[in-house]
Amino acid sequence: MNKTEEQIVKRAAELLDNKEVDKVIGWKKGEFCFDPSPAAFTSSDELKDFVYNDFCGANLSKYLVNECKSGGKIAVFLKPCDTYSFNELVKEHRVNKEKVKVIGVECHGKLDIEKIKSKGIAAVTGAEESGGKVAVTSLYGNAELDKNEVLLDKCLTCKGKKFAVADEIIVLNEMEETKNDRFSGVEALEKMSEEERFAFWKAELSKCIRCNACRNVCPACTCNKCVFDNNASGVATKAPADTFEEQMFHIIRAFHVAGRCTDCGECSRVCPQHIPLHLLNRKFIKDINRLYGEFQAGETDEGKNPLIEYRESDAEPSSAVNGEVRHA
Amino acid sequence: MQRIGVFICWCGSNIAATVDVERVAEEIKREPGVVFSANYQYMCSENGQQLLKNAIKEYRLTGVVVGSCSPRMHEATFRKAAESAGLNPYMVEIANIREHCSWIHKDREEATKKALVLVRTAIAKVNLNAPLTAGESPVTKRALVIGGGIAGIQAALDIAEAGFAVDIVEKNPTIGGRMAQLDKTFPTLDCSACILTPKMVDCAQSDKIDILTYSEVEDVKGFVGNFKVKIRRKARYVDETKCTGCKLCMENCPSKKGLNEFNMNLNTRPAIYIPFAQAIPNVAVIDPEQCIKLKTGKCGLCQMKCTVGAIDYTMQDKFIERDYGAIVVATGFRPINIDHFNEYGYSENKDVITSLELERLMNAAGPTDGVLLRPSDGKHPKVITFVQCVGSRDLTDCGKPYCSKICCMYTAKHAMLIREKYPDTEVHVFYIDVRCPGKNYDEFYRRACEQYGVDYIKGMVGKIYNENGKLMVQGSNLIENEQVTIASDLVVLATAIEPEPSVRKIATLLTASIDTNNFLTEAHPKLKPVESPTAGVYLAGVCQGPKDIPETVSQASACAAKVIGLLAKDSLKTNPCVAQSDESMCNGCSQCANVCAYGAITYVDKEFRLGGGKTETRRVAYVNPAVCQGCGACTVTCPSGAMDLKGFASKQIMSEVEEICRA
Amino acid sequence: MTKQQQLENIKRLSGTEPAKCMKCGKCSGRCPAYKDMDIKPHQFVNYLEKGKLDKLLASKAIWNCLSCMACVERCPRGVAPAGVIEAVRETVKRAIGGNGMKAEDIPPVVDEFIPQQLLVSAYRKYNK
Amino acid sequence: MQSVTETKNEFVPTIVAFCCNWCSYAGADLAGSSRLSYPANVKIIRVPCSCRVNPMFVLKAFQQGADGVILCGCHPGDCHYVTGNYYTRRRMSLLFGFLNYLGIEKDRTRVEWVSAAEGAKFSAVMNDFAKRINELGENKRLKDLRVKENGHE
Repeated sequence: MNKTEEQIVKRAAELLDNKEVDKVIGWKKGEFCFDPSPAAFTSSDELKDFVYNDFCGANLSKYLVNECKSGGKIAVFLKPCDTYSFNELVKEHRVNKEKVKVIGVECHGKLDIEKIKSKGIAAVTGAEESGGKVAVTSLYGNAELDKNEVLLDKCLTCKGKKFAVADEIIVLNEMEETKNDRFSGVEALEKMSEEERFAFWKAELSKCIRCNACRNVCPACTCNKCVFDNNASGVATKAPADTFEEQMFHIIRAFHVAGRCTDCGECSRVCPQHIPLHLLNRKFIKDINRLYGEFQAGETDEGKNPLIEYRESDAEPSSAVNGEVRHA
Repeated sequence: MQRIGVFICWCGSNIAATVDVERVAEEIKREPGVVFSANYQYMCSENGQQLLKNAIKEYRLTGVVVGSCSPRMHEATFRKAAESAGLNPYMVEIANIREHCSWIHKDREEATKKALVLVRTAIAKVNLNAPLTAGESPVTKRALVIGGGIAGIQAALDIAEAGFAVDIVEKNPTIGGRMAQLDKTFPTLDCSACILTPKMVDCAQSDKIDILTYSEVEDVKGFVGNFKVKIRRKARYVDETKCTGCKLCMENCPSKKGLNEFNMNLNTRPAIYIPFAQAIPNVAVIDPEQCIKLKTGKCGLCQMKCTVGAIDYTMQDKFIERDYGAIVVATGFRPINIDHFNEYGYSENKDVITSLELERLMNAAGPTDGVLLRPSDGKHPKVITFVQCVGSRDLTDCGKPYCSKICCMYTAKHAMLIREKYPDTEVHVFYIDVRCPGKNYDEFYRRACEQYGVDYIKGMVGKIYNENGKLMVQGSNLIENEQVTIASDLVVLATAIEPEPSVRKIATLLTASIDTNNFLTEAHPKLKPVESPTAGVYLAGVCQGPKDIPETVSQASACAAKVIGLLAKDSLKTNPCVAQSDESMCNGCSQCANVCAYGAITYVDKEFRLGGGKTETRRVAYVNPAVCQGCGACTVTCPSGAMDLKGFASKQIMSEVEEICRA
Repeated sequence: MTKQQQLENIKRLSGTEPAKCMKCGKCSGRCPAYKDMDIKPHQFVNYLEKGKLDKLLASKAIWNCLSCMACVERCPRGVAPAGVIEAVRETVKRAIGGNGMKAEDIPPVVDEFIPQQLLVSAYRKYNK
Repeated sequence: MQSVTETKNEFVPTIVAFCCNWCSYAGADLAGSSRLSYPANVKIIRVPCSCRVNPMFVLKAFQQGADGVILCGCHPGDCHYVTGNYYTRRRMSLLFGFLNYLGIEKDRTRVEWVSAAEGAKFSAVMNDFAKRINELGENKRLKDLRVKENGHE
């Protein structure tokens, strides 16, 4: 057990025992070290299964939507990037801030088990990052890997170590800011010809099996009933009938979360087909920044997102699409 | 499945000449759901409507599609007819096969095919239509008239006459407008002031009319029957309730060099002034740009001299908010700026003047006390040349593409009056066409030629230059086919008129549409010439298009009639095509309320029953149908699709899309 | 070239649409060379509109027009009478055949104020 | 089998034009009453305001075989509903940019502001758009081919 995890469990137990909260949302041990899953704990006894390791990539804020419906106070452990999603949910009245105690937890980037496996390491029993390296233990021996090679994609473009909101924080070791350019992927696509882009997306989107994992994990996708499940919407489909519908689903989903997406990267993390879905959302983020000024969804829990705002001097669509204009 | 009746109108030959109406009616019979189909010469006629009504009853129609002219033209007609036959009016849809089809396509086959698609598209929509019922909203029984010229005055008087309260908001210190500046009026030559000032007095004396001069409309909220208007009452620095109009302040003001706007800047006035003798209200106003006290803090003479203590240098702009049921826009006009027409040398030569300046020079209350003296040296001009169409019908950047309409007549008036009063004066008029349609108008113009010997020269002036103190007017004489140069003492330019520029802001506030020349657009050029497309907003006078006094007065009275009709109702049927939120799907995320321009959306916590005896309280959106205007901005903002627009539901529009793309 | 083609050609060269003329005569009212012209600026536009090619081609005024463009400048409807005159002038000149302008036509001593460009464009215009 | 050129000649694009009721639909009416023609393959859908146009409608059109989609509304500042077209402007700037990012030709989508007084502009815009779509040819990228087969022809 690492020190941070110790602290977290200790705090969770305190909160539950003191009846300060009725529920703690955290991560629960899986079968292996690398498959912890989000879980709610209601007593300190249950906390024996609590885990916080380098595989706890899941963003817990979305689980509050449902958990808030029942009475009582809830404590939630959020990594810096997860706190933005929390703010966004508060802004949209999906989560009642009064009922939630946000505990910010230390994060040095989370690991991608698929990437570790692809290094030829099987039966992983543990992994711990430190500095730029990750020490992996397995049934077949130990290995040291370069951290950047095994981080989750979303952590490679980490948006910073600032907690957008936190009632208290548990940070034992200083979190290092990493420098990265999160729009390089979008820019690379923008530089391609229309044909190339189309080929790229056709190949990517046709992999989609409509498992809805991206939607289910997305903290911005919290509709009681999704338009794609609603017969009255005119776009509902039980199963994809053709490639276009995949595109339609992903285009509409990206549009619906535009201005609300905090770029938490969960969609791409959970996609079983490894579709780079974050590249869709990031295009919107990039264009919003370019046309209407820098905007980070979830920076605060109030205010309007750029799609429900306007300026009289906004760019015309023709020039906006051509990439000619920038926000003054 | 609906039972749909389809009616294809020939519109005489307007549709039938290009669209094979019989084929359309015949082929459409095969569409699923269509139980009746017919074509008829004029669906909007009594007989056509009867055909529709009979079919509704006979075939028990649940939906109707009329293939005809634009729904903007006759949708209301057919909906009303359907209603009288017992069908919900919102079960009627129009396929626009005239404006969007027969009138723009020449090929009969092509147009017929398109008409079929358009009718099928309407059928696809009707299939998903649901009966809608209009709600009701109360009417505030008070009207607002923006602009206190003859149009605003007439409208206000007529509305007040019917017993409704009305406010006139005028940006200048007095009502009266342009007409107050005129000397005589055509074609009768009666004195403008003599016929206008009694009306101004009537306004002041009416207990129904509240005159808010030196005021501007700042903000407009609400909708027909329920406008909320914020009015800025500019600081006058004179208490309107105390000032007696004695003019002592004017006499004592040391700052006398202000240009007199009422006299077209031809003479000066003091910093504290009453615009003209018959001003309503007859109350002074201080020009803050000119007043020594307000600029430097030193002076205060007028305050000392004022016997009633009306002067208050500390006065600030005030804002008032009032509710109105209807709004009349009567913002009027101004002559265009002609400084850029180098050929006429208006800015270089004092004796080249505009017609409105001539009005002041001929007016007994004007700068020359009604004696026609030219501005440069105060001498009587012996040769006067008029130039028509200065800036009118002019496609260059300096001019206006339209005909200003009033210039031919007032030029004839000026020419005649001058010849009458100063028979030794030579009067020439350069013209392109003389346009005098109107009762006794052409006769009036002929009198100028025949009786008063005014020299009308067909041709335009190309150049005006100064030579030995004479204004040399060089132009064409197209009848003689020669170039003429007339040495004149005074040149009068019949300057084009344009809408008062402040109308742009007002149009934006009222969401009333405006054309490229800044004229407000009427709801229909022939059949709704006084209504703006925005319900409850009416147009009077030149703000809608160039017109003379009798036309302006007619339009103002027409506006008043419309306003009276509106205010006479206790409540209005509201548009049932409003947004509605499906509570079962609403997330309560507040995105929709953020884009609503009318504040129609509020949120409530509502308990919902879940399975197994459980309940859940959720925040859901509620749309106030009386306030919602039905734009649909919220529907697109709503990610869950809970918000939809009645009459333009997502499914309906998508079915239209599908039908169009299917073809 | 037929008459119609010739008229079309004049219209094309002039870059003007004679139907736009509202017959106000402002062009002729402004023209400084008016007195010397047998056909006046507004008549050029009218003849082009009415298709009176013979009158256009027979006009002497094409040699009097100063090309000062005052008529173009003043026209309220965006019609260019000087453009029409120029187009007729070119049509007449081209109809004469051969090279309308020869090197010999240029006097040995050219006014020093005549820009070189003018000579070049004159050549270009009047030679085949 | 038809030759390539033959199919090309026969290609008549399907163009869906969403027009707001107050300005652009009226502008289209004015184009009609002024007899200013534009291609018959442009079909207009009336919406109360350009801001009623959901991206889903645009995608639906492409899915069902449209080759071009154009949105027309009041000029910014002149919206009958005060602010509707300002939202349209942002939404469609982003959506159309996004479609282009997916590889859809950017000229297949367009936003134009046409007032009720601009019949001539309406006609000119539609002629120009139709011409451009003709040049681009059939929209193969965003389209569900099955719909055409099952369709009415």
